[in-house]
Amino acid sequence: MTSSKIGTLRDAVAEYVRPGQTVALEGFTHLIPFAAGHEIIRQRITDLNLIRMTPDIIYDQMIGMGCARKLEFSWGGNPGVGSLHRFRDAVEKQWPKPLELQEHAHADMAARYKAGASQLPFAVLRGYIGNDLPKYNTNIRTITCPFTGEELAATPAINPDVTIVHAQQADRRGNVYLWGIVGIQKEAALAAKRAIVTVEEIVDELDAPMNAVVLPQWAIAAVAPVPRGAHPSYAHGYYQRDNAFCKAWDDVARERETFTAWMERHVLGTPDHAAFLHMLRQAQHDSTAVGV
Amino acid sequence: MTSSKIGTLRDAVAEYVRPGQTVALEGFTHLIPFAAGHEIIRQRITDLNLIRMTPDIIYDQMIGMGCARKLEFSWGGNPGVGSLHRFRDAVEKQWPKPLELQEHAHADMAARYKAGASQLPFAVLRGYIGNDLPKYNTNIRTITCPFTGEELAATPAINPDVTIVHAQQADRRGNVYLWGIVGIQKEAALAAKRAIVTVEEIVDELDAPMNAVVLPQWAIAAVAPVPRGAHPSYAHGYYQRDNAFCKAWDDVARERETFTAWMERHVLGTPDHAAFLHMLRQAQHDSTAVGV
Amino acid sequence: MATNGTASVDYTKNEMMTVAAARLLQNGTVCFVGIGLPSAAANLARAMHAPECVLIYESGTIGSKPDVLPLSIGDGELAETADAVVSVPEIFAYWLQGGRVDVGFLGAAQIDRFANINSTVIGDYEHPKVRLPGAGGAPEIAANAKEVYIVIEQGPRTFPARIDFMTSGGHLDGGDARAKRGARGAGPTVVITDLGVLKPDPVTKELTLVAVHPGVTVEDARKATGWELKVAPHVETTPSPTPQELAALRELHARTKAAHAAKV
Amino acid sequence: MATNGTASVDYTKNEMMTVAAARLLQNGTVCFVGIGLPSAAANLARAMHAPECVLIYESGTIGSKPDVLPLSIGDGELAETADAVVSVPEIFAYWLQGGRVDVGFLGAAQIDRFANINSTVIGDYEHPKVRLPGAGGAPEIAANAKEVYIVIEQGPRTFPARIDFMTSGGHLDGGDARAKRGARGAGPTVVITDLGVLKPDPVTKELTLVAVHPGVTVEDARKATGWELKVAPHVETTPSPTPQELAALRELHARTKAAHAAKV
Repeated sequence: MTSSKIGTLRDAVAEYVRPGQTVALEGFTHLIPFAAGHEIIRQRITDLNLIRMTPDIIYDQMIGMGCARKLEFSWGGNPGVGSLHRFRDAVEKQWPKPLELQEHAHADMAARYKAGASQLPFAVLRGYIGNDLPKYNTNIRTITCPFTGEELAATPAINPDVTIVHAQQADRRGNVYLWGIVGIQKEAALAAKRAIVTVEEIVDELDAPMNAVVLPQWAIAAVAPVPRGAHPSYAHGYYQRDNAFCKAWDDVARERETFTAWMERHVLGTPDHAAFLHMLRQAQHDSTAVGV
Repeated sequence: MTSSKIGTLRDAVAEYVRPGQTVALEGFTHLIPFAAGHEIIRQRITDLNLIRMTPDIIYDQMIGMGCARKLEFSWGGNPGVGSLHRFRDAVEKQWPKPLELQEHAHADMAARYKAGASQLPFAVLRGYIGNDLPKYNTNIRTITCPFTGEELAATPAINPDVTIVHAQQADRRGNVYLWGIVGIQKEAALAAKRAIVTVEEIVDELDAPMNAVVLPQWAIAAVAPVPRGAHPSYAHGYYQRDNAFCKAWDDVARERETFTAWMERHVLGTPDHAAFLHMLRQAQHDSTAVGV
Repeated sequence: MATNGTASVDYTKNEMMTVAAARLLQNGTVCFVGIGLPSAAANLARAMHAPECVLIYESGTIGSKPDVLPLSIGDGELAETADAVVSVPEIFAYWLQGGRVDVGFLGAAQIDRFANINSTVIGDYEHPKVRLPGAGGAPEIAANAKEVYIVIEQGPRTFPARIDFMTSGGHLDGGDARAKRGARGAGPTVVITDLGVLKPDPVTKELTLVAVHPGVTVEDARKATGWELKVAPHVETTPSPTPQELAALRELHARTKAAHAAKV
Repeated sequence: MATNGTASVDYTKNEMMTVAAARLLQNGTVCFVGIGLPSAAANLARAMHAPECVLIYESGTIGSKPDVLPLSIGDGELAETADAVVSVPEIFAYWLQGGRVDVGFLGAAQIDRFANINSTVIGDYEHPKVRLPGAGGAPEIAANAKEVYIVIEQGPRTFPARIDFMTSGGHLDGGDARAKRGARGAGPTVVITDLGVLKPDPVTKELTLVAVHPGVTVEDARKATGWELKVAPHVETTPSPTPQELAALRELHARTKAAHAAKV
C-alpha cells in the first residue's frame, strides 16, 4: 500500500491528470513544479482549469502550448524580469486559444486554499476594499458577521481535482518533507482530491525537525523523484534559481514562433526532465543561455 | 526597545494583568504556564474572564482561589487523573464564588483563536451537529455559505486582553522559540492585545529550524525567564511531566480546607516560582508527594 | 476486578473490551484517538495486526507510534514518535474537518439508543449534579470522521433511557436524521462495551446487540441497558482474547506503568 | 539615465527616489515589503539608519535581513536571514490582516489623485490593451497595513486623470470614504516619486505635492501629472542623497549584481 506510491512522474501524470480537470501546480517562488508542468505538456493534456497564486514561466509554457482553458490566479509574471508574454498573448489576443480568467488577490487565494484544505465551502477575509475585481468576478461576494454585523469578503474554497507540488525529500514510504519558503503547498495538497509530489530525492529517513512541514504518505496519491524538478526555480538546500534562464525566457517567449520552436525542441522533443536538463546544459555549453 | 522586554514574571503580571480582564493562559497538555498562574494568584488578581481550551490544575487553582468570574473552555479535567474538584465545586456549589461558564468544543475554540489572530470577527466550522451547547451558549450561531447555501456553525473570535504562554527558549532580544506539541499557543499569543511569554531559558542564539514556531520579540509584550515554569506539566527537551504531582493533586483539591491550606503555604507563602519549587522538593524529601 | 475465563487464560472484562475494540482497527486505517481506552485499543492494534494503523491525537500528533500508553492526549512520546506534529487548529481544520480521518475512536460517560453520547454533565446543564469535563474534540470527531467507534462500559448509568446532555451526535433521533443535519461522516458504526458489541440498525439506526463476550448472556446485556435493548436475531459470541493479545496488552500496560513511574 | 547633481556627488533620479523612500522608514518599524524599489529602499534603510526595521515579505519571511536584494519575493536569502518563515496563508492572515504591519510599502503601474493604485490592466479589464501582473498581495496590504508608502515614477502615464482599474484602494474617492468602507489602516500617507513627495490632504485626502527633489521644479511635477496637481503652500526641497547614502545604495546594488550573476 505504501511503497507503491513512489513511481515515475510520467506514470503519475498519466494516471491522475485528465483533460478538463481543475489542476493546481503550486509553489510560491520556491519549489515550483516545472518538471510536472512539462510532463503535462508532453502528454498533451488540454482543457485544464489551471489554478495558481503566482503563475510564472511554467504556466506561461502550459498556456502557450494550449493546455489551459481557464486560469484562476492572483499575480502573473516572471518574477524579477517582467511580463509573461504567452499569458498576455492568450488574454490580449486569444492565442493559441482564449483563456478565461478568474482573478483574485493573494490573501484571498491563500484563504481559499485554506478553506479547501479544511473542507469548508467558503473563505472569509478583510479584502477587496476599493478593488475593482468584484465587478468582474462574481465569485467574490460578501458575508455579514452574525455577531458584529460587519460585512466581509467571502469567496469559494479551492478544491482542485489534482494538486502538484515539488518538495526536497520523501522517504521510502512516500512521506514528504519540505522546508524554506513553504508557501501554499501544504494547503494546496490537502485541498485537492489527489496530490502528486515530485521530490529532489528519496532518502532512507527524513531527518525532519519535530514541527517541520511533513505530508504523510497516506495523504498523497503519488510521489515521483525528479532531481532538479523545480528548475529554473530553486530548491532550498539543493540548488539556486537559474536567473539567467528566467531572464532569457523573456526573449524566447516574446514571439509565438520562437516560443513554439523552443517548446517543441526542449519539452516535446525530450522524453523526461533528465533529458530536458541535459539538452539545456548542452545548449548552454554551445553558448546560448537557454538553448534557443 | 527590545532587550527591555525581558524581565521578571512578577513585573510582567503586575504591568499587564488587571482585574476584570479577559485572560488566556494556554498550553495544550504541554508547556502549561503554571508559574504565571501562580503569580496571578499571588498578586490577588480577581474577576478575570479566563479562557482556555483545556483548563486543568492551574485553572483549578486559580478558580479555587477566587481569581475567576467566568470561564470560556472546551474540556476541563486533570488529564489522566480525573475531575477538577475546585472547578466542579465552583460550578456545582458556587464556591468560593459563582463561575459563569461559556462552553464550546475544541475544534471551535481552535477556530475562534485562529479568527482572533487573523482579526476576523468570527470563526466558521462544521460543528455542533447534534450537540446541545447551542441551546445554552448564544455565542454559537449559524451562518449560510453564500455559494452553496450550506449552513455552518459560526462563533465569535477570541481576542484576550492578555495571553500568557510558556516556551522553551528566548534569545536576548526576546524572540521566542517553542517546539514539540505547540498546541494553540501561537494563535492565542497573536490573538491577544498583549502576550506574555515565560521561558525555560534565555539563550544567545535560537538554533531554530527554518520553519519552526518562532514568535518575534516585537509581537510580544514581555518575556520572563522562569526555569521549570511549566511544572507539573512538561517542557519538551527540558523535563517530563510530574505525574505523581498530578495524581496527588486529586487528594489535595478534593476538600476546600486541604486545598486552601496547600495554596496558602505553597503559592501565597512563596515569593516566586523558584521558592515554590524549592518548597515542593523539600516536601517530597519529607515523603509526602506534593507537600501537603 | 471480576475475571471471566472461557479460554485457557483468565482475563478481565476491561481486557476483553480493549481487545474487542482493537480487533476492529485495520492496518492502514487513519484513526483519531481519544485518550484512555480508545488509545489503549488503538495501540494494541498497532502491536498486533495493524502496525501501520495511523494514530492521530488531537494535540496535533500525526502518525504517533508510542511504545507506552500516553497519560494525556499530549504526552511528549506522542510527539517524538510522530510523522508530523502540527498545531491544534491545524489538526482540527485540515485533518479532522478535512475529511482525512477514517475512524474516530471515542469513549463517553453516557450513550443512548441512537449512539448519541454525553460527556458534559449529569443532571441539568445549568445546575448539574456532576460536572463532567465537557466536549473536547468529541463533537467534531463524531461529525467528521468517516465512521466512529465508541467504547464504554455498559450499565444502567452509562446506558440510560435518556442522556442528560447530548455532547456528540451519533444517529440523533434515528433514521436519516444525521445525514439531514449535514454530518459528513457515517457516525457510530459500532459500540464496544464490557459485555458485548452493538451496531446501529441499518434503517432505524437504533443500537442492536450483535455479540456478547464469552460468559455474558443477552439477558445480562438487557439488564445493563436503560432502555428496551434491541437484539439481533443471531447474537455472536466474541472470541476470547488470545494469549498473544493478552500478552501484548499486558506488556503495553506494564511498560506504561514503569515508564510513567520513572518519569516523575 | 539622467543625473542630477546639486550635492557633491552625482546621482540618478532613481537613486534619489530610493533614498527619499528609505529615509521614511524608522528603526523598529514593521514593514511589509513589495519587490523592486520598495525592497531596495527598505534594505537601504536597514543599512543606514534603521538596522532594526523588520522586513516582512509576502512569501512568508518575517524579519528578513538580506545582504543582497532579492530578485523575487521568495528568494532563498530572505528565508535564510529571517527570524521566522511561515506559510503564505499565515503571513496574510495572522501578520498582515492581524494588524501587525506598521507600513505597507508598495509600487504600482498607475496612481490617481486619491492614491488609489492600478497594477491589473491598461485599458478595459475584459479587453485589455496591456495585461499587467495583477493584484498579488497589494489590495490587502493597502487595506490592512497601519499606513502605506507608495513609490512610483511620476509621468502622464503613471499619474493619469483616471486609472483604468482600481487594484488597491488608497483614499477611494477621498474624504472619509476609506474609513466608511471598513478599511482598518490609515491608507497611503506618502507617495515618493522620482520628482518629489506627495501627501494626502488631511481632509480631502487628495494628493498634494509637499516636496520636490533637488533640480526639480513644481512645474516639472505638474507637467508629469495627469490631473491638476495640488501643491502645498510651501514646497520643501528634498535634501540630496548624502555620500554615505549613495555609497550604501550602490554597494547594495553591486553586491546584488555579483550575487545573482554568481548564482546561475
